[in-house]
Amino acid sequence: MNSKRKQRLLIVLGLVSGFGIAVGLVMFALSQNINLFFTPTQIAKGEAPSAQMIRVGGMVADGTVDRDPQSLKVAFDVTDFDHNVRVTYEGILPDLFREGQGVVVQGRIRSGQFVASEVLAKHDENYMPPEVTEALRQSGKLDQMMGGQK
Amino acid sequence: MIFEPIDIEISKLSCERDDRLLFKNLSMTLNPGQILRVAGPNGAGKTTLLRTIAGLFDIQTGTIRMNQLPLKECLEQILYIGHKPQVTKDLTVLDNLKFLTGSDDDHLKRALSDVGLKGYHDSLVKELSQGQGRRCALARLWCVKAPIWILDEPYTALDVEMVKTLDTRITWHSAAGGICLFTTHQPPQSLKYTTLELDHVT
Amino acid sequence: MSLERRMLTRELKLNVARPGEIFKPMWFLILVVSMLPLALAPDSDLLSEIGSAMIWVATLLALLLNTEHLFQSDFSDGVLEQWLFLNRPLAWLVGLKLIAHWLFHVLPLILITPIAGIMLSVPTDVLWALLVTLVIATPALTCFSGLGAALTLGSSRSGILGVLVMMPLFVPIVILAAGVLIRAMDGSDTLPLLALLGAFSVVAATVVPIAVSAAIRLNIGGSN
Amino acid sequence: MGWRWFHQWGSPRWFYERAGRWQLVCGRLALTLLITGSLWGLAFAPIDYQQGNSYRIIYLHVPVAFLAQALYAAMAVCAVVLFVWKMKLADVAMQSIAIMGFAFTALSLISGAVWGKPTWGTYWVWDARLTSMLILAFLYLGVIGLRAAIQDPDQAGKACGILVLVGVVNLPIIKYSVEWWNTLHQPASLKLTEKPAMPASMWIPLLINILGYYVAAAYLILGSMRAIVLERERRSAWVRELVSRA
Amino acid sequence: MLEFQFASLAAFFEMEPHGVYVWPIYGLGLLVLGGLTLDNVRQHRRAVRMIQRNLEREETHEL
Repeated sequence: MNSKRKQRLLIVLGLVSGFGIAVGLVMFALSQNINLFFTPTQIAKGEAPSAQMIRVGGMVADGTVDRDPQSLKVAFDVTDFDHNVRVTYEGILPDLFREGQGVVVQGRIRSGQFVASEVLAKHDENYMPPEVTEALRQSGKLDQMMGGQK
Repeated sequence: MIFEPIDIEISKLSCERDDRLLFKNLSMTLNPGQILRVAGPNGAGKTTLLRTIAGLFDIQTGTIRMNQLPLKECLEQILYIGHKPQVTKDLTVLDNLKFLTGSDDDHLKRALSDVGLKGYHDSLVKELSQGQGRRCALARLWCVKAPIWILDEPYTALDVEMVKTLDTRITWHSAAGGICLFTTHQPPQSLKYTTLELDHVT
Repeated sequence: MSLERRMLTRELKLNVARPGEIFKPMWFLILVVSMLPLALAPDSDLLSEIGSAMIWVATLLALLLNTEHLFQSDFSDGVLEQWLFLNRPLAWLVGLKLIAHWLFHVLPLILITPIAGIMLSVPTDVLWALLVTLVIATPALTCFSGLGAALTLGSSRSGILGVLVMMPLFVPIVILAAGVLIRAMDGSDTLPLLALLGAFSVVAATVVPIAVSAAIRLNIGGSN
Repeated sequence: MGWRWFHQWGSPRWFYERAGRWQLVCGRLALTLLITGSLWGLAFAPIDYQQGNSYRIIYLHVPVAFLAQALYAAMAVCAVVLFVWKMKLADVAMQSIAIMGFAFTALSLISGAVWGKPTWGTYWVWDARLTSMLILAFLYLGVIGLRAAIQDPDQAGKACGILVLVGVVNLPIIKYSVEWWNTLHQPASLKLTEKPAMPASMWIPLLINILGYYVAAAYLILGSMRAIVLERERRSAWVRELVSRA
Repeated sequence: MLEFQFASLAAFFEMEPHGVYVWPIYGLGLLVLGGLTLDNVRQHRRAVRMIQRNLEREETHEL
């Protein structure tokens, strides 16, 4: 019947336009930075909005961790080996937090400093026996390896 | 009004429900003007057969065609009234029928007076008695243009007078070339029909 | 009168006849919101911080509460099976029913959230964000919970099960909505997230009615 | 010939008889692999430089987590087969996979939590992977609950099929949204496409255990499917004959 | 490659300092796999018994 075919056509049209609109909306959303995730380089270039909650990922730079002996305050640099961002944080750090460790910090930029409200230690997907780590460290390859993968 | 000629062709229809074979290799053709009573003991599969022909159950094996077309494409030619009330309690008689039939008010009021519900069009269905509710559901027979009627136990809860009225309506429908299938446990007196006996298939 | 108008008029009249169905979820929402400050200390800073999220969750629950029986009465009256004879694709009719449900049951719920917001001293701009997320996200929520309701139609002890079954599917919606609220509190750009939410609702509105119609057919085929 | 290999699956009897044999093979293979892999992982694999001995949980956690996700996909395939070819066996498979899937998801959640304690310092964080695993568990529970609520097995099967299919469309979205929301968990340790980022003495036992758990799941699913087939086909002649012979 | 990593069997069970985490998990895994296997066997046996009962009932009917 003719009306049946027309109905079917309308349904297909509806489905196609529905998906079309959805794809359009998703494309629009993805063209914006939804993640609000920045690298230290981006922050150094001033690309990150200030006073907004953002996330920064990188490595804890060696020899930059300052702990306040009286309180839980801690400050450290997060680096992507190009630029550093100074992060201050007050609270209990995760067990895996150490120098040379990958971290994601969440917080806001206040007067040039990053005030973190949360510090997440990223445990990487590498499993290694200690001897291997030691060998790598001695040859200086470890940092390269760790830096190489974000 | 005379219907376009329509026929239903059922071939090799079988149905199994809850591991029980209800009917097997059922084949028949329903011609314009035919009135068929499906009879059989409780649980013989009368309702199942009716609902299958109405397209409410999937066909397990076999085919049903209407005017050579598959059943699924001709559902709007069917008027089905089942066990359930078919009307919503919280709506008025008129609103219920308006939704199901799409007819205008005058037409519907005439149909209501035909089934003895004159003046009840503004009452909510929940205010009616059971028999009156049934009459309300059956009022659709007076205002719908579908050529195929499938009525599951249409006579339940009806008084003698209404039974007679319904018989007359079905006779007219058949005279106009329509097809009517129904089930009942009280064989109607004033209706000419053929009977299909469903027995337990063992 | 076209079938579509008939359908919507019927829904309207049904809702006029059963006003309780509309007010029950609203009452629930207000009750939850008034219990919250009693359970917490009435610290208005804390309240305004978590208030919008609480209202969102409470609205979600209230919505589930009234979608649970979306098709139940039509199904047991046998009106639902009459839809198959109406010369329209079942999915289209289901879509109309869902639209009507959204208009008559969900929209009123959204409209009273500002009252809840004032009770929890939610800041005005966050309140706006809350309203917008609810308007954009509820079509998807309605569709999914409608599917839950349709899947459990034939089960004698369905109750809240249909809704529970659908709960996991709400996760992306809740996360996105929460993201919008957090950003609104920061005063940052909420548009991209709203676009994602919108995409979700559009996809749900196109696909879910088809799944619902399959579920309804299934239950009509099984009821005996 | 041609499609016969496929249509055979339409016969519950064919399946029941063959599955018994397959089950035996799977059971033995699984036992061997699991014992080898677990012992190797627990006793002979070297200790990890950061996590110490606690990392040995991965020899259970990783395979089980893989399995939990793979089983949902398998369930979705079954749902498609059920709707396209109306194959009853697919429904039986869906029913047993739902239960096994839930068991493995729960096991991966618990083992993950216990692993998280020494590693992250907490049993539970609302992290992306953990959250999406939790939701996966809820999805499995939903399928199980829906089936339990509907009496007629055919109807229950179809309803579950719809739910599974809707779920499978949503699963990537759930995963994506949750990941965007909060990520702490490391990426997968073993990828098919890349060389593993751990020495052979660590990943070989892991691989053995992954295989072992897959075969074990096959063993369990076959076993449960056989029981369900027997129950559903209780009125058919071959089952009666089989039982009266026993 | 296949070298026992622990000084003694006791150290193996100790698994310093993570034995309390590792061993219960493996125990649980064993429990789950074993439990599911047993459940399958039980379910199968129950199905067989039910069918047998039905057959017996039918026989008494026919007599």
